Amino acid sequence: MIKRLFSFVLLTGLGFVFYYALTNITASRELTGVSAEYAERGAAELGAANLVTAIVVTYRGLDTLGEVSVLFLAATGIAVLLRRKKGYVQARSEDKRGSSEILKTGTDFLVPIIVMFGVYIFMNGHLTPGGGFQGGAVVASAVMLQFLSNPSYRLNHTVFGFIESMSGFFYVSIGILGIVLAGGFLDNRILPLGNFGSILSAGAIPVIYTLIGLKVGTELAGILDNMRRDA
Amino acid sequence: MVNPIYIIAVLLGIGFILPLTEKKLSKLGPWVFYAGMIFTALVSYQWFRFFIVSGGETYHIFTAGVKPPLSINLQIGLFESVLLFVTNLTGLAGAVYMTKQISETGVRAMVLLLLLLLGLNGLILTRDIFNLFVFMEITAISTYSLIGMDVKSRSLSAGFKYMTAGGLASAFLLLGIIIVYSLTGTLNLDGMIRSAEGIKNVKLLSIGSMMILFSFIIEAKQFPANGWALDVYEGTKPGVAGLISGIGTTAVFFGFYKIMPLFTNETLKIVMWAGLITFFFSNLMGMKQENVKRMLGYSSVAQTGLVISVSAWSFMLGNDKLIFPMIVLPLLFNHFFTKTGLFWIAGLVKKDTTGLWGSITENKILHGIFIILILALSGFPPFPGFWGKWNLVLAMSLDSNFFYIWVLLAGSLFEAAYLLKWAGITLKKDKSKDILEYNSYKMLALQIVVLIFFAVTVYYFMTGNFDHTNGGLHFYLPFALGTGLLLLPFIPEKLKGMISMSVIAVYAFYFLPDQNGIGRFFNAMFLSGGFFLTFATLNRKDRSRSFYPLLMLMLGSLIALVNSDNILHFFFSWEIMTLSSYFLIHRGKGSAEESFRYVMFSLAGAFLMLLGFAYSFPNLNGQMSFGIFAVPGQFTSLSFILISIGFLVKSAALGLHLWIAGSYAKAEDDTSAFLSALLSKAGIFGFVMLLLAMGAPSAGKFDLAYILSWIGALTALIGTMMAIYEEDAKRLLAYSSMGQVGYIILGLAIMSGLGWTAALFQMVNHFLIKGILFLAIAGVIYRTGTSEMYKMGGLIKKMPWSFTAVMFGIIAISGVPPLTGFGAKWLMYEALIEKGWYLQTGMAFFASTVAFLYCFRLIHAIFLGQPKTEFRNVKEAPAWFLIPQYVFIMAIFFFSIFPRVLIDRISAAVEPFFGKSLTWDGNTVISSLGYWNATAVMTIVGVVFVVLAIGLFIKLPKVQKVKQFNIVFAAERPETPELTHFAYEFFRPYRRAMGWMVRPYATRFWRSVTESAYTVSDALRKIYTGNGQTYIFHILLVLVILFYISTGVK
Amino acid sequence: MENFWTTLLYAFISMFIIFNYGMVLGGVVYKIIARVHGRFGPPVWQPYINLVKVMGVRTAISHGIMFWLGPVFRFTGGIGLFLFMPVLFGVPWMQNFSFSGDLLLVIYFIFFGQLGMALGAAESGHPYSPMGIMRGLSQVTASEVPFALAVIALAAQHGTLSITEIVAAQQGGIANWNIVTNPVATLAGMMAFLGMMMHAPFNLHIAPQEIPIGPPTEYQSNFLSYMQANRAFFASAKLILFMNLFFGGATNIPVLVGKTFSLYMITVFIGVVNPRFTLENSIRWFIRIPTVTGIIAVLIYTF
Amino acid sequence: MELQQGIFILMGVAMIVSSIVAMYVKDLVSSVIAVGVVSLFASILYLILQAPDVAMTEAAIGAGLSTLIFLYALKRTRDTEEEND
Amino acid sequence: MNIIFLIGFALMITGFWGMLTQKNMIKIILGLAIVETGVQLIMVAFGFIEGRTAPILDSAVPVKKAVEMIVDPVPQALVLTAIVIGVAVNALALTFIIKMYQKKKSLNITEYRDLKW
Repeated sequence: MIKRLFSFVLLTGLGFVFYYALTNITASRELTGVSAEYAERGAAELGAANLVTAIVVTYRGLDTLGEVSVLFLAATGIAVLLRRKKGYVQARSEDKRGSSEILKTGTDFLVPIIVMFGVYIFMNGHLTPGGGFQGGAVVASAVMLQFLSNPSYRLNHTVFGFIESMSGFFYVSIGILGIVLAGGFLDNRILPLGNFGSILSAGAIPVIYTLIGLKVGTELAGILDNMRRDA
Repeated sequence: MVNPIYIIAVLLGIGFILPLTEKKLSKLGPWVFYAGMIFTALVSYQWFRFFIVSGGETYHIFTAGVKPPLSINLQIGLFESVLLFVTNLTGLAGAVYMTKQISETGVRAMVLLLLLLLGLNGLILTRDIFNLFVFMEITAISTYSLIGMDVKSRSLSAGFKYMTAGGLASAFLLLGIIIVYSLTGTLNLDGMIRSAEGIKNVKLLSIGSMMILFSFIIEAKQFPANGWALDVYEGTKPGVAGLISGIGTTAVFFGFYKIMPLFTNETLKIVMWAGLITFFFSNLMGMKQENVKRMLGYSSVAQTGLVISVSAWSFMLGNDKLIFPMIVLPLLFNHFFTKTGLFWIAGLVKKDTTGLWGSITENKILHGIFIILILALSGFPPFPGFWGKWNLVLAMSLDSNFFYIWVLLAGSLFEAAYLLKWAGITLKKDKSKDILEYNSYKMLALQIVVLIFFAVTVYYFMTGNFDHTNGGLHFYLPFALGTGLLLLPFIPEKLKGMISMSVIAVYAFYFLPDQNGIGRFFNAMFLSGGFFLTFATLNRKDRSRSFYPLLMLMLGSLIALVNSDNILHFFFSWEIMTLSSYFLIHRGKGSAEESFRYVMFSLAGAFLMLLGFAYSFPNLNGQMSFGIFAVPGQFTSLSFILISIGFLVKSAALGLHLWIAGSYAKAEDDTSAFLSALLSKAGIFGFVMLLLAMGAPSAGKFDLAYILSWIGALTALIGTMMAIYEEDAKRLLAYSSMGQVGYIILGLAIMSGLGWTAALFQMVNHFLIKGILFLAIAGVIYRTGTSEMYKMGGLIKKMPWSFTAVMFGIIAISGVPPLTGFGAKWLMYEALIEKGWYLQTGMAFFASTVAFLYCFRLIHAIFLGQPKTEFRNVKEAPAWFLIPQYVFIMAIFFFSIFPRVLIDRISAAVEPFFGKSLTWDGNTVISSLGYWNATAVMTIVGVVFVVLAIGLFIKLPKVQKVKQFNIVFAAERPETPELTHFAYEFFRPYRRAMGWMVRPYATRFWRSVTESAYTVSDALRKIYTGNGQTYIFHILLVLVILFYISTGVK
Repeated sequence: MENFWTTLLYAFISMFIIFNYGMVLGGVVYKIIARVHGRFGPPVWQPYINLVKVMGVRTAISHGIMFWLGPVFRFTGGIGLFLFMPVLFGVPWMQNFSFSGDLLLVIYFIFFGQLGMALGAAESGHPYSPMGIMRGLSQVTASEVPFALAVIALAAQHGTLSITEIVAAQQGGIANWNIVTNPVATLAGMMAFLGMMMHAPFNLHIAPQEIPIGPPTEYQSNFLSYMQANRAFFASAKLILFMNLFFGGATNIPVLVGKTFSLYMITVFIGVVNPRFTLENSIRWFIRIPTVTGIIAVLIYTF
Repeated sequence: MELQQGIFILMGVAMIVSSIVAMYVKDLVSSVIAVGVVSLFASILYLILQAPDVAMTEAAIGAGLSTLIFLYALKRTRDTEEEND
Repeated sequence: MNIIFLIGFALMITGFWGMLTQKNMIKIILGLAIVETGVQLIMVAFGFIEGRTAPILDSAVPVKKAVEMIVDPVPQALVLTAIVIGVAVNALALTFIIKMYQKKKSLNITEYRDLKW
């Protein structure tokens, strides 16, 4: 009880901090600083209609690369932590209830559609809301669906691993190409900017987002796989 | 030049691709991994060289082909390149260190390490605040994973606590970033800092920057929001813990450092004090630690706090460009390498408890590295930490921030306490076996780190403010001698001793003639004393490699001390001297506790001295010459007092004498002679320098010299009083030494020509006598194997030469004419009465009569009375001991007959400062009060003595010689001679009457001080309950406190 | 030091006088003590008889070189002490070798004989010897304190440590004596004097009843004769010292005899009417009343 | 505008209530779901705040994947089966 | 617009409350997730400008007039990153919890106090 009391007092104090902040926040009325410049130059410079994407993939591309690395790291960390000791024999639980036939069929039907949807999201990241991360998550949800419908479903690690590694590797390579061919690391203008608003525009942004989507999708799937495995 | 962005690209690329090698290409994986690591190290080396050697200009890297602030930019300058280089090299070493763990865990462990390195490199390079956040997360997540990698309950729970803390930190960082962004409209650090000044909404800005600050305070593990960090250090494998503490902390710190300009001076002030508080409290709590890794954790946290504190302060001053390389970097490097190294050593030892580290000595190299790292961490010269702290203290003093220095030095003292205690344990062999877990990879990694550390040390030593042209030689000499002898392990010990002696002789031959002034006496004393006392050590039979190096280090540092031109030289030599003597004392049997006490007292004294320097330093802009003490300033008397305390500790003045008996007694027997005859003069030399430079200022109504005189007189009396009750010969001599040095202090305090003559005469006298007595006792102990006096007796028949030496020694020390001791006393009393200090005179006189008691006891209990059965066959002490004794005796006789030789020279040295005080009429020296003709006294006494002796010889040609045991008690003979040797508790009645004088008030006082420090330490660390939730509470509490301090609202 | 040989000759003369004076004084004291105790007592020349007697003893044993040298040390101490003091003020042939040093030398030389004797006796191996020495030394350290303070007070008063000059300052009648000009210091000095003369109540260390066998019985023959002869010198020298310091010194032999005899009588009478102190008691006594007196004496000149 | 404010308040109350529910409901599954609901509401808010990208992300990752991961974790912390080390 | 900030801060406080009072480690992580949501909400709210549209340039938002018509895209980009990172960290934390549970069969954080002082 004393702990709650202390916590209450502490959070009251914290509440005052936040209240103080709140009273001093003034809603912004216009774009200032970099955001104004992004709005003015972004489209022309990078050719991406979705400014958020332009920022995420190119202007602040290093952040995004870092973000991907974070996810990758988390996946690696989870894999390391949940690794099985050598010689560990998995206790097969026989009585796991198999899913119904309908569910399986439904899943088989839905999975490609969901994957396609995910791919659509990241391919169109520079035009519409969404991008690699969202698309990747959608792709992962397809895998998730597989897991749900079929508890004994096993991920094809070779393929997933390969996609994961290669997409990451290409991502970095494109970044380096940016130095060689264009203005700097992760510069998207290694490819022609193309027609503003079309799918094949905005230089390397769609490529990068695709790679990110693949990478994120496989990583999230990997995380899910690791988490659920062998319960 | 390879663009540093490639470091990031390559690390990441390899990281991404490595998992592919898991199955099929498992042979390839490690190669790729190490290639990536080496690549980063090479690239950073290239930049490092570019900046250090060619002095290149800071280089900016723009990503995305767009200029910042639109895009993220990286920056590599001098500091970045240095940090990158050490980080990547240490990272490589870390990979080597963890070879076994990596191969067990597989390729994913490599990925974790690569990405950790990536995060750290990014933290150092980036100039964008959100990017900083991302790299911080990368660092954090890879660290979490590395912590959890061994899947032990302890590391998991530690990692979990870390993650909750990290989660909070990143939440607040995001909040801060977005607030600052909303105000400045940019995420670029430089842009933010530039536009922060013009922001109107100051309150919001302060909240934003406070949130950022707070999150870094958590990440940098500041007190008290750092309970999780300690658990992490304790619970993690040492390899990872070393990386976290070393490169992890460094990179986080640098990230913090980059953001600091964003903060207002008020905020920076908070950071500065928060860091210092961390330093202080972490070290305080560390004292109670027995777990090696947790202890290192406390130290690590403390050091980080200090570095952050100093950085914040540097930005407050607007002097960061200068302070960073001068103070921050040395402190940081010192922490970085030592902590990494020590954690990694901990990984080679199976035991986690400090007390069980005794047999680390099995591996000499490892042990050597360990000791060096501990010393470096404790801030001893010549390691970078010393330069950092020295510069910090002086710079702080220029800022008049003396309270800071107090806290800083107190914290440093705590740190030294637990570190040296630990080091002390390993210096003693104990029964624990097989505690080492030898692993060549780990050793290799450790050696890499230590080698870099040596390079850094040499760099700072060479550039560390030393005036190399003027007298610089003296400061290299001790190290040259010490290391030279250490590196000659294969030659016999005797040869090493002879080499040492010849070096001293050659040095004295070329060096002494050019000397003049008071320093010359000290030089002559240290050199001649060193020479002859070293001769005695040739008797050693054991093969201990460290003895002669340490001895030479100590002698060398004494010489360096005397020849120091400025306070830096002085303090540097002082510390080396303290350190080398500590190790020498520590070599003795059962000396762990005593030597620890010695070094703690000495260090505390040294720190106070440093404080004293600091108080005086601002008086003269930027110069470190002794002259600064001559310039009167606001704090003259305080400075004088503080510096005096440092010297008083070394002189074992009353109240600060606790260490003396134990350390003299427990040191090896031949070493004790060095300690008493030579080392005790270091404090005296300090007083000479201090009083010459400063005169005797007065504090308020009190004349400080007058107070000093009382300290001297009381020390003389109580030291002597304590000596008479000792059963142990060496303890007796130790207290005697204390008393005698008390006289010297008293003499110096008189501040007159006569007084100084007396003091210096007494000093030479004491040097000779204690040389004789300690060596004689060493010889006796060498033969009998005991230092308890009552266990001996009647040894005059077996050791007549030693007896004679002791007899002359005690006659000289007690001040009985005709030997030199009387000269010292005569000069002293004349000076005291001339000065009008009658009560002190009376006290000094009392002390000198009491001295008879222990003199008699010493010679009686050992040499006279009844011999013991077990010592019936002991032989005379070895000639190695006797020869120096008789050399000293000859010197005493020479000075007894011709004191003018000595007094004239002393007067000449003292005259420039105090004027002429003595006149001579032939051999009669005349003071304002009285006169003394030593030659006549000697002649008269000698003639009468010889005549009477001859008369007795003629009258009694045939004396019946009887055995010692031929005594009668009322016509009966007692059976065992043991019973008839009256020696134990010899002065019992005296104690009954006068014992109140030696009640251990000082001991009780210091014990209660120590105990309360430990109690506070223990109570304080209880806040780290181990409960992750408590830690969350602490973290949020810090936030709230920070907020209320920084805004100062309501 | 004008003429070395003259000085030497004078020294021998004064030594001869003082030796006989010391012996007779000893005899007189025996007599007086006996009379006080109601006995007839030995003849006044008994000390000479004793001396001749012990010199005639043939058997002498030695425990070793230090034992052998002990009496030599002791005797040297006694003679040396005497020789470093001026005996009669203004009488050239009674100045001895006082040019060698001042009051401090004299004070410190008192210890020479005691230390040497202590070493010799201790070598005898008899446990009572060190016990006696321990007592003697302990008491000396205590009694020296008031004495030293008194001397310091005198030095402060006269601005010199030279005995001759101190005596010179006291010439011209009782009013100039230090006992009048500096009564506190004199009081302290005289109390210390009681202890230094080693009569009751401060004579535990030579207590013959408790310690039947001590240095005096371990030493025979000429050893003992040296010690007895020394006693004459030593006692007289101390008396002369105190006379010089506090009682105006002496300009001729009758005054010398008168003053020293009176001084001696003081101790004797106090000793006769007092019981013996234990060691602790005497030490405590010395560091209380006499020391406080001495401190007062010194403080007078400090402020 | 009034309407928008009303929606905000409503959703805010809903979010806070469900987060409190998440903290206090005994059943961990419910609590995970409640947090998922918070995320879901948040994603709607993002949409209103003209942040469709964030809304999508929050919905897909914050509300969807994250909840699933929590549920898996819950499942695994209920197992009695133990790794033998 | 302050109402959004208020919601954000309230969520944070609720999250902290949970972190401070709930002993179950999963709930602590849930609390952290709520805190993160709150932070993200605040971040987005900072970029929001009353009456403007999403930063996507299409027919409705011509490039020339974008500056006057769209909300701030930067906070959105940042939140995007923050969400992903947050989930990654939570997933890792859950993994830790799983492993800890396997060792001690407890989710109670007070059980994991081997390391202290």
